[in-house]
Amino acid sequence: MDELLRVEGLVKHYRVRRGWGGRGARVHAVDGVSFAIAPNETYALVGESGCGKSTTGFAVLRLIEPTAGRVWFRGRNVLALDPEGLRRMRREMQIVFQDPFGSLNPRLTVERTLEEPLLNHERLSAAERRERVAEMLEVVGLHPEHRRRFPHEFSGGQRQRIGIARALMLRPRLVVGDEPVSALDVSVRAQILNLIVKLQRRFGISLLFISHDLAVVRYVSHRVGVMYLGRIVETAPVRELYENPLHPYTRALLSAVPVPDPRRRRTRILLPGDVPSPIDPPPGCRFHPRCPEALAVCREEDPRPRRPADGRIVCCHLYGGSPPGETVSPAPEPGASPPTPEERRT
Amino acid sequence: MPLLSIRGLKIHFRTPQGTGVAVDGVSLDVAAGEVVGLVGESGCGKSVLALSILRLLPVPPALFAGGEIRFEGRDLLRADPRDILALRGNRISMIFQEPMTALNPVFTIGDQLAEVYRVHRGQSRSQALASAARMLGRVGVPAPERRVREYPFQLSGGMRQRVMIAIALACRPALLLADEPTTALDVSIQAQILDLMLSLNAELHTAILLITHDLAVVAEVTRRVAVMYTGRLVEEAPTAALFETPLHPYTRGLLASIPRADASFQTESLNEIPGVVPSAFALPPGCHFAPRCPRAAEICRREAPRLEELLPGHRVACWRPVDG
Amino acid sequence: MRKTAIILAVLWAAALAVQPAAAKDPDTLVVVQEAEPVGLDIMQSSIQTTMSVGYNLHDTILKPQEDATVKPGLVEKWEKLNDLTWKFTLVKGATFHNGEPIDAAAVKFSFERLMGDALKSPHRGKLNLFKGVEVIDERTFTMSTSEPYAPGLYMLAQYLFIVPPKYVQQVGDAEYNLKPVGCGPYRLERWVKGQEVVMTAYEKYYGPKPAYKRLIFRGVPEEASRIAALLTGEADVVSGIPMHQRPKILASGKAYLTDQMGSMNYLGLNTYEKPFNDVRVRQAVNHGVNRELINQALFQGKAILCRGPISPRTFGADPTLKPYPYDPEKAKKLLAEAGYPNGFEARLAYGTYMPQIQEQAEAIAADLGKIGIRVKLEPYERAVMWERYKNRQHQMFIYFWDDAPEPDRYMYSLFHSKSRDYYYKNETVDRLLEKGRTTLDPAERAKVYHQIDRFLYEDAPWVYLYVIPEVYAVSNAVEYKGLRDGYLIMSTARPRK
Amino acid sequence: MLEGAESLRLWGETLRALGRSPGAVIGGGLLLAILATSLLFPWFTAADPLAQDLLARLTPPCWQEGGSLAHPLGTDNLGRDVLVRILHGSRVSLFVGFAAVLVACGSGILLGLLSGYYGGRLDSLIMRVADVFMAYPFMLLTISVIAVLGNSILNLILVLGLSDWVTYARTVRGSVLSIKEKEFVTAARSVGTPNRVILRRHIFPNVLSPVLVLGTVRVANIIIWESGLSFLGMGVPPPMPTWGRMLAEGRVYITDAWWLVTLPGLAIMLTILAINLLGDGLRDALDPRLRNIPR
Amino acid sequence: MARYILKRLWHTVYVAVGISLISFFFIHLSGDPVLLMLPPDASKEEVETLREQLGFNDPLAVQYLRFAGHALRGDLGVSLVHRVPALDLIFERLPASLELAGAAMLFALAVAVPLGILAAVRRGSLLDLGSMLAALFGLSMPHFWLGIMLVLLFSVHLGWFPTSGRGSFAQLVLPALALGLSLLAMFARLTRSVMLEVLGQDYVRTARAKGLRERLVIGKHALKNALIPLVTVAGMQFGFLIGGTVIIETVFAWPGVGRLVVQAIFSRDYPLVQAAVLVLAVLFVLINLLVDLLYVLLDPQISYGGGS
Repeated sequence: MDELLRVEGLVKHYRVRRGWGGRGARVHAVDGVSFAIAPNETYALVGESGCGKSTTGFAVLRLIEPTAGRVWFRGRNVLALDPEGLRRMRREMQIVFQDPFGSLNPRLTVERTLEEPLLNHERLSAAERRERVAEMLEVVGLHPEHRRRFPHEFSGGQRQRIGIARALMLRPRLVVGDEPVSALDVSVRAQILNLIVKLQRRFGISLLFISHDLAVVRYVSHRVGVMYLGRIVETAPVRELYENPLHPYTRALLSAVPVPDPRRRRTRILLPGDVPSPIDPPPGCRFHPRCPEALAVCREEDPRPRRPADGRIVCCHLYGGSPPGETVSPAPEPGASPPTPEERRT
Repeated sequence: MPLLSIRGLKIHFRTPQGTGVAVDGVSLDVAAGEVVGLVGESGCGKSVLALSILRLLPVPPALFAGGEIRFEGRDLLRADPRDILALRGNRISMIFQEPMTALNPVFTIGDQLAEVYRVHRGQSRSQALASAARMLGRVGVPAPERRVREYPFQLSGGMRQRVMIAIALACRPALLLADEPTTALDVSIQAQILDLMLSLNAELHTAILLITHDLAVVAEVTRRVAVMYTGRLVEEAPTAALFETPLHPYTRGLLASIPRADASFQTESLNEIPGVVPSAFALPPGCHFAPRCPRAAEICRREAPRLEELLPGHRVACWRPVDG
Repeated sequence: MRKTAIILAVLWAAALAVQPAAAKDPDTLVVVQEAEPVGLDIMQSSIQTTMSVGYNLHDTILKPQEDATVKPGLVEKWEKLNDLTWKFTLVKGATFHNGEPIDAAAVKFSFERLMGDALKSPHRGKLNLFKGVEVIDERTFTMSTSEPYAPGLYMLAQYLFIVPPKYVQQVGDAEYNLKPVGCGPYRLERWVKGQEVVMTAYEKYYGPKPAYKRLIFRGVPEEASRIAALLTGEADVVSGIPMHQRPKILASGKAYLTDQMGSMNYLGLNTYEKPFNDVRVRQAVNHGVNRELINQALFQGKAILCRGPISPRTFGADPTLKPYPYDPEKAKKLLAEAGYPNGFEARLAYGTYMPQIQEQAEAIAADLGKIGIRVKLEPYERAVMWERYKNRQHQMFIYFWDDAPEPDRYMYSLFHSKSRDYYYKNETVDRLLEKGRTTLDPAERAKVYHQIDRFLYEDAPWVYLYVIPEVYAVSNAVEYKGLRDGYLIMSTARPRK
Repeated sequence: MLEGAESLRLWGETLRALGRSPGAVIGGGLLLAILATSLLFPWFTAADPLAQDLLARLTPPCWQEGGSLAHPLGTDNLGRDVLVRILHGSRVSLFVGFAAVLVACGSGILLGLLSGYYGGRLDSLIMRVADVFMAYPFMLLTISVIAVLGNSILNLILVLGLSDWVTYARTVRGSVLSIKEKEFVTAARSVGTPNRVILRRHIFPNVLSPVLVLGTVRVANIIIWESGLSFLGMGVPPPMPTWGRMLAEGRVYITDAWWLVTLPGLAIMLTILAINLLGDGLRDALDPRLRNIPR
Repeated sequence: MARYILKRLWHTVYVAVGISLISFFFIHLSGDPVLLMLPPDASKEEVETLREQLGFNDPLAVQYLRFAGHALRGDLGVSLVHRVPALDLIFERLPASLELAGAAMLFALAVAVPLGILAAVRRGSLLDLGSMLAALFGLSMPHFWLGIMLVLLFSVHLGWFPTSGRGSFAQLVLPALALGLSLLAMFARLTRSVMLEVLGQDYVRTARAKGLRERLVIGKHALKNALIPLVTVAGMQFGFLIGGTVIIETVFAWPGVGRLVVQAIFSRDYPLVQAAVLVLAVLFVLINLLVDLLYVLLDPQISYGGGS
């Protein structure tokens, strides 16, 4: 089957110091995450803060070093690459950040920021570089004249366009979007979301889209993985997930998302309490202390991934179904054409 | 008589860069026990408006350039500072966006909550602490007797916001100003907090002015909504009406630009409002939204429209409103 | 904020309540020097401010005089047995402050302690011509030298302090340095480190009793503060008064000045190397410094211009010599003759620790500039100055010496090739210095020193500058005459009527 | 660093921000005036700061009785012109101040960058050395080092500079630690930029502001320290005048020639005032928190 | 907590070793005390004998190891000039240093903190401008100049305080003032800027929204947070003050450690310099440790183990 990226059993633990010279504690930020992304596919990781979704994204790019696991990108194990190999690999895997203010060096002009990837990876003349920068600025909807400006001379949305341009400068195959629109205002958010979708299609990019916003995820992605406390609890094609969520956590989450429609009064599933600390995750199913449908077994046993239906994986004792085999996730049939926007949003 | 009545409020900011307009002639009423939403994008002046009610804006650089704010008939802008002190946290309370930073990191929860009882109810230290624990229990903080001795950093974000709500509602205020109370919280926690606010509204009959950028939250919680853009009120209507038949092109554009998570909802593509919000120092003449408005006409660029009641209870400031 | 205000108010009230002790005890004499003593055993330090304190606690067997003679001290009479040996008789019934008797054995003990390795006394070298003390009986002893030694008695008077053997053996040298028991006019009451040394008059002192019951020494390094202490009445006697402050002190009507030992400043030249290996250059430099003007400008004309190396106030100075006249033309001519028609560059070193030395150095440098010697000033702190002496790195240097009454005390150590090297060696001078030391007849001896003075005047290894009388300021309430030799002997001070 | 017209524009903006602070304008103007005077005065007067006139020593300033226009600010203990000496002294004092700060800044920035960016053993090594320097009483360190090296201008600059690197290193390290976590640095890493380039291009320019502010204020401190060292006889060697040395030497005459202490003291004070005002303004101008206006 | 203190004590050890190395080599490189210990007319033989006796003819490394060996046994040697154990000398002087530094600090803080707070609260007012301008002047006055001026004014002219020395409270006032004034200026500026920062924090707004009186908002909510950076700087400055007040000690003949050490450096009193620098450095580290322990009182996040 055709996979661009495949992540197996990714683990990231780190140590924090508790208080004043106290003993270090181990944070289980990501605890055995597996998924795969096909070419041209948008895969979303969604979850609440602290669930490990961003850590997963960074670890895939080795912007933080994972503790364990394997990341295969086009058949090569990213985690085994030497620094030079990694540097070369970076051409093909890029990232767009959340913070439109923090992600641009305030002391570099747009041009300098955008030409940096080219300087690192391609031998081009200054004129060629300028050309490429101008081209890319147009692609993301900015004026080529803007290249001489500094970040603080742009609005948040424009900055995010620059961030996207930087990620696309090297024509990568995979882009990780780490909450790329969550810092933006409503009206601007729509602009950027549309841009992301447009560019993803135009350049044939695979997108790992990380977000806490279920509405946004629904709009951009083909498949969604729901994360809770360092684990993926449910994976499904976007439409099925929203229409028929299986995992109790997914269900609760979806019911809690406010909807801009005052007529629709739904029953909300209110989850009790807070997300437990990733320092001491609960035994058994990590969700069981808050789960309205928890069984006795949930307290004891960590549920293994099940496949209750084709293309769906859920980690919950409520569901039977075969455990997924070698393939962690289904991907579009080989040879399938890239999804059109209509497909995406149906 | 409404509980809170704002008339023609104008607030300017004096900075070295020049004078900026933060609030430009806003009029808004909140009735007793009512839940009203005030919506707008960042920088539209909604927080400034909320802060000005309690006179919490630093003056200078802020400057009250006109209008009045009446609370239970009293003009707050001209009231004696001592009277304002007596109102704050007592008749009018406020909660903020960041429960992390809104609580003082070096005092216990109990201390910060008890302060309200000591100041406004004249309770002794131990009485106040007991009241504090009771109130914490009421807002759903588990083990309140233990929590009163803890510090803010020992609590999760949701718990902190509950504490903030406890502080705000301790004296059963007539009005709660909630400035983006759930923006920093996760979805599931947001649901909890909104729920809590609504139930306390029902229980204590406290009116709520909910200030947020999130239309979905407004839709779920409020009865009436006011929409702000660059310091002006552009539309005000009962919530259902606003969402169903938005009259102002801005409101309409905004609504169309939100992706939705509800199962049955489908949209072809998100609407985009072109351009960016103008700076408070360089506002366009006429209608501030005109440069971005698909329906803008000559008059829009020349003259600012006034807020007028087009439908019953539905007011809009637009020369060319979208047809109902 | 109210709390802080209260604290402030209390602090302020306290500050005002504790008024300075202006009304001083009339029986107490307060002496303020530049530094507090580093120790109280006068044998363990050669620092002047330290020795000045020690002189009031300790006593020597003889009392040195301004004319380089001696008078009886603990020794009431002495006789010369031969050219090498004296016989001394101690006064009767004298005791140390702790009651130990002062006898010949104590003298012997003191001498041996001073000369022993354990003490590492800096004064050991002063008495190394003495072979030892022979005890004859309780009150009599003899001392002999290895060769005839003219300044012998004078050196004993200066450096042979008598200490109580029992006490010293009991407490050890380190403790003795903190709590000495001497036999001087004052006994130690207490030493509050860093603040003051308090002494009280010793009732059983064998000599004349001091007028003040109590004597306090303090150290105040900053000269403005020292003078302020004098003017406010906190101090009775103050040392280290710079020249330009003197008229001011007199004008205040609160104090007067008294001379003591002077500082004889000179400009040393490295005669081993070019250009100062040429006597014409050295003479040129002597002609090139306008000492008269410097004296007028910096010292209000109160300094005494030097003629030769021996202080004009010292026994043995040749009275027929005239100070080198200021003559830049002659200086230039001499330089040209020596092969430096365009002058040369030279380094001038001086110690930063010497009072007022920098302005003298700058003035001299300016003068020398006028005859074509371009001077680069090199201020060094004490240790570096000496390190460079040792390594022969100086070219010109300003140094000073006490114009002590006994010429051998400094002439031998400055000019004899066996002593520390001050960049000048001359066999004639060596021979004459040895002769000066061993000639016992004073008249003969004077002639020898005249010869030395004249020879060095001509050979000019130095530029002879001036003697700056070191002046102590004394409160008008006190009668005190500084002794030109020795240190601050406060037992001679009397209240002024 | 920054190249070309854009960087000028960025600094221009900072300057404009500075221009909005009256303190900075006064301070900057004063400092410029002082610097200009100290650089340009030889064009107007050839008077020798070392020329002595022993007979005219301690002449008071011209407005006082006994003063003359020949020496507008009077003469010192060797009859040298105080005005000329203050002018010459400005060069040495300012030079020592700025140069020492440059040395301290340079070494501090370098070590702070390395320490903060690479972390690990290098970091703990550098920070331990910093701890040692921090705990070493500053005055004693300078004195003992000058005792070894002797007191030339160069040594003084080195000593004052090198004993002060710790503050800069720590400040820079702190900034680097926070900037290292900024997304734009991660972004640079993600596009494969080598560490060396990240340090130079992304981190260095962004840690400069706090150091710049610190540095300006330190210039002032060093001018005072130099006077303190002169007080102990360890400052810039004579005869070249510095404000500090004039002050230290003049104190001997404090009761009879007030101008010897007061005038160079005033010069120091004015300069330090100017520098501090500028530093405060700079801090405000460079501090992004104060740039954003509240809404 | 215990672990932390242990760690900090280890920190003290390496600082001590580093300090002793630096001071040892610097002071030994710069010349030899023997010439200074003997009078200038001492002969060459005398000089050589003394040098041999004191062990200065051995290689530097040997001398250092000898020093370190003794130091490990708590013996820091005997002062060459004072001829008593160096540590004794230092501990005799230390109380004076602590007294002066403490008084200066107390004075500075007592005035500066209220002043800084007032200036911050009334930002831009005449009081703010005036006090900050005064603070700038305070910062630009060299210590010795200020010291001498104070003596001339308050002792000679007005006769309120003694000129110098230590013993009575009156004698403490002027040196503490001279030393404290620049500290005052610094603390006032610091307090002001820290307060400005704290006053902009959300929790201050919360406190106001609760209806607290301004005095409580500032005196309780703002101040306690502002104290944390203030305490850090105050602790560090106190550490600097103990060894760094040479000039004031000289002007006022204050018997502190600073002047003792400077004198010792000048006279190359190796053991005394070594011991003093070591003691001062260790003291500095310990004071900072104390400051860190003080945080426990101020910042609960530290005492309870934070970092959520």
